[in-house]
Amino acid sequence: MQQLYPLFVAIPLGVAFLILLFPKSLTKLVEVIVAIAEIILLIMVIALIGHEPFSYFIGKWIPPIGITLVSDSISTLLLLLINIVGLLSLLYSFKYMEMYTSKIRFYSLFMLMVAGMSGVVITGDIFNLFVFLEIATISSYALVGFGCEHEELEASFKYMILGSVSSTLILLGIAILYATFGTLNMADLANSILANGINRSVLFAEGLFIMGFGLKGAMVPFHAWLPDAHPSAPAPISAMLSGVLIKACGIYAIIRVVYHVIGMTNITHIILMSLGVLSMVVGVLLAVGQWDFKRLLAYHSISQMGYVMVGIGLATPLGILGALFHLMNHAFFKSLLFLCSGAVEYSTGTRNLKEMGGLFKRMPVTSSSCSIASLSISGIPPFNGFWSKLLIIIALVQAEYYAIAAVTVGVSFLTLVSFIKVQRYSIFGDLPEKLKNIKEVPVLMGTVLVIFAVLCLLSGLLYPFFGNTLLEIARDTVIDQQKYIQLVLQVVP
Amino acid sequence: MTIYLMCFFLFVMGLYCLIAKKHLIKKIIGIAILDYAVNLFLILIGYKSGGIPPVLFEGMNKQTFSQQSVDPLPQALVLTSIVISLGVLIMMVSIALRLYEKYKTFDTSEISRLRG
Amino acid sequence: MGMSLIVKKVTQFVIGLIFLYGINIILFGHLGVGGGFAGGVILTCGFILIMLVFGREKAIQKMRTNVAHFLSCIGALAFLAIALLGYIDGTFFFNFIDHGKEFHLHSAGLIPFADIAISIIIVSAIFTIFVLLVFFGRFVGDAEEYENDEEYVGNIDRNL
Amino acid sequence: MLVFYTLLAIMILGSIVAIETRNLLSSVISVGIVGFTLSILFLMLGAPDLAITQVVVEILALVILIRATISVDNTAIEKHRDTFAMVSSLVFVGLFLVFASYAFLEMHAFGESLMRTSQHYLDNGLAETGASNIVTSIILDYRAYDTLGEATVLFVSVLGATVIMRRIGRKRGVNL
Repeated sequence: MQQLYPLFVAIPLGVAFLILLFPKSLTKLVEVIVAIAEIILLIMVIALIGHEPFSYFIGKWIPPIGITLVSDSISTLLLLLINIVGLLSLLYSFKYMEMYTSKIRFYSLFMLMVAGMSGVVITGDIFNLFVFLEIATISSYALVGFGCEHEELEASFKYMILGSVSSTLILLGIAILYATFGTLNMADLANSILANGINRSVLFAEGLFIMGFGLKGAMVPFHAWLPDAHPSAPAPISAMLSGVLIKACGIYAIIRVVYHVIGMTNITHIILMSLGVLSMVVGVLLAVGQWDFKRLLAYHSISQMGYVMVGIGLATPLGILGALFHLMNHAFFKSLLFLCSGAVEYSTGTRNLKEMGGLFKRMPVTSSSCSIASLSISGIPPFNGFWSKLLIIIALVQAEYYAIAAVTVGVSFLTLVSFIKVQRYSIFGDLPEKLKNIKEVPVLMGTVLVIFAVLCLLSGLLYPFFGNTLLEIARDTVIDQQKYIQLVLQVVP
Repeated sequence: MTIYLMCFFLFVMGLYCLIAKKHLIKKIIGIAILDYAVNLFLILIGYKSGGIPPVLFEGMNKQTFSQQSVDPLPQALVLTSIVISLGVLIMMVSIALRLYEKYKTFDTSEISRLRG
Repeated sequence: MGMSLIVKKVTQFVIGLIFLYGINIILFGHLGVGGGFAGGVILTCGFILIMLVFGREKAIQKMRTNVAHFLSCIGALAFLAIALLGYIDGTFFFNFIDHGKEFHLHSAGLIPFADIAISIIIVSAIFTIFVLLVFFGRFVGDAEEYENDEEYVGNIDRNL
Repeated sequence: MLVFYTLLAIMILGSIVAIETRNLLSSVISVGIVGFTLSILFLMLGAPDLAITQVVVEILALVILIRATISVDNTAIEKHRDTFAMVSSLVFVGLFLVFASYAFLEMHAFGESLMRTSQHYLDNGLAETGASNIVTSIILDYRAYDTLGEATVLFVSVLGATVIMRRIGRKRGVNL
């Protein structure tokens, strides 16, 4: 397994390059190839769970001379999410993407996005992280504008401008760290920072990183692109963007930089907590008034990322555990919600909640899975969202942040209100005259929805079975900076 | 120190252009200026007074070369970064042309179907 | 199509030199100044010069866009293959070919091959994008004609 | 040393013109001035590889940008100033500059590179990789994985541009 670690990037890249050589008539074959590649990747990740952490030296160059790949439990967790959501979105898009042209290029861009995200997650070198971040985000710019309609191009351009600014800020941060310590390896940087203490250049670089990755992860002062970009993309891409891209490129990168490279300090703690609370509150307040189904979901993404950020910023073991658990749950239920909105759009041709109603009679599979996801996101037991929110709230109370805990409960209540609205207007009520003839979505799409719904239910209930091997180890990895340095440099710091 | 600040001034001018200008091409120009500034900054931090390029030629004394040469690593990074900015420029120009075809304008205040 | 006779004659003379210079920079990138990327862009600029001077038909005759598309995929796959070849002797991206003599063309194992692969990607990809930009918007009037056509790039060749 | 300051001043002037002029074509050409001055500066700073690359990339970028501007019938930008955006961006930019100068006080002085890991490349690059151009030895051997990413970025952006520029995005006849 250890030897095959770079294949997490090489397989999707190879598939993406290869399938462009096929003519349009072989689209079915391309679909089979892409699905097989994703299944292989998923099997590889599952083989990696519970594996001892290791580092991989590309080209046999020891760090800090060459580029190092690092496998520890948090990168495994992210890889698992990327590949589960990726595989299911891919299966869903076989049927859904029928309404667009150039399907082969779509699959190629999709695989390139997966490759970019995997590259971000597995790397141990900060400049390499930037390069793969660019692959993931540039392919997502193209995928957001895939339909080539007015709104989609506009959203794509907006996303692109803000995305490029954030990339430049990140690159500037990398330059400043390089100027101060003369190395690019993250563990080596961490070692130097531990030795020299945090000085003003490091603080400035950290500010740049938080701004840059915050832009990628749509934290509130920097969130302007997300409500446009995520709804404009095709539904499987919305699921990928909201489900994993903002986590892999935003939250994960912040965790790595803040915990492993620079080290958690009081100022960072305050900044991350306030970013989290702001995102939580502003996101949900903007979401309540929305009538566009996908836009409402996009605002909820901001709000739910706020929960994760609060947990990360809290920096207590329980808070981090809750944050990682919520990150995983959000990947499942938000992807499911976006896929449901895509299914509704596929059948009814509208995203406006006011034009829907009574869909349960015509589309039972979609409606029931949508209900399950709504219950999860609003934190109703026994679905997964409840447990992770509970963990975060308990952690807040333990750390004596009573006000923030109250805000968190309030935000959860508002989420519930806005999803009751969704249920009330889309699933229940009377079927409008226009939608009398709609049909349930095709079997493959329905299966994907059901799988996601089962995942939402099980990841809450079966926590005792996987919590130890997947999440609690990840929490220990996040906290233990020394272990990370030792893992990569293989010296006792 | 002064030269870093001048380089940084270039950077903030790019930021200013991005925030204050409402024209798509001007925004693309802003991104281009940002990229120039960051690339220049990376090369500036790797410069050594009286340094020579990090290219060995036959017959050169390897000892003096490794003492005199400027830092090669930022140059490698900048090479990557130049290519990335070319890629971003290509994408941006293509989206801007497509937007012009759809809206018949480059002005972002008129390109605003998305609200909220 | 194209420019005046003088410009054409001069370009005929110069274009060979430009291509030679580009190829030189690609092949000797590991010995002197240059490399796959710079050389690739120089070659592309040669194609652009042909396009400006002789008209776009001539440039497209030299390199059709679907060939370019094909080549860019091949180049990318070749570079990935070079990376994977490292597994023959251990790890990803291991430069396993013996290094030969210093300051000679055969001195750096896989590096010249990687340079060539990169230059193939660059030439074909940038040529594709350039043709696309030149022809973009030229078929606006008769868009309905292409209702069943999916690939816009495919149209360009057929319409010349 | 003075030459660096002069060239940088030319770059700053060029970008001021590029940002503030009302004619699109002159704006694009001023960006060209900035880019070409940057390549001269690269040459002076001991980076000939970058100078070559910057020149050719600048040519390509200019051609592409001019292609974008000549599609507009009227290249002059109408006058409408958004005072709020201008003031807020100036405040933001000023704050940024203050923080940056605060951070730069602790950085090493110009001309004294740190060379912590790079010294290894300079000392052993030729022996270990066989490439006498150390920059090439870094981008294609020590950090070749980055270059794979870089080539992929270009590939992605060209693929993305072909996708964005295709004539018809959605099929007709299918609902939606």
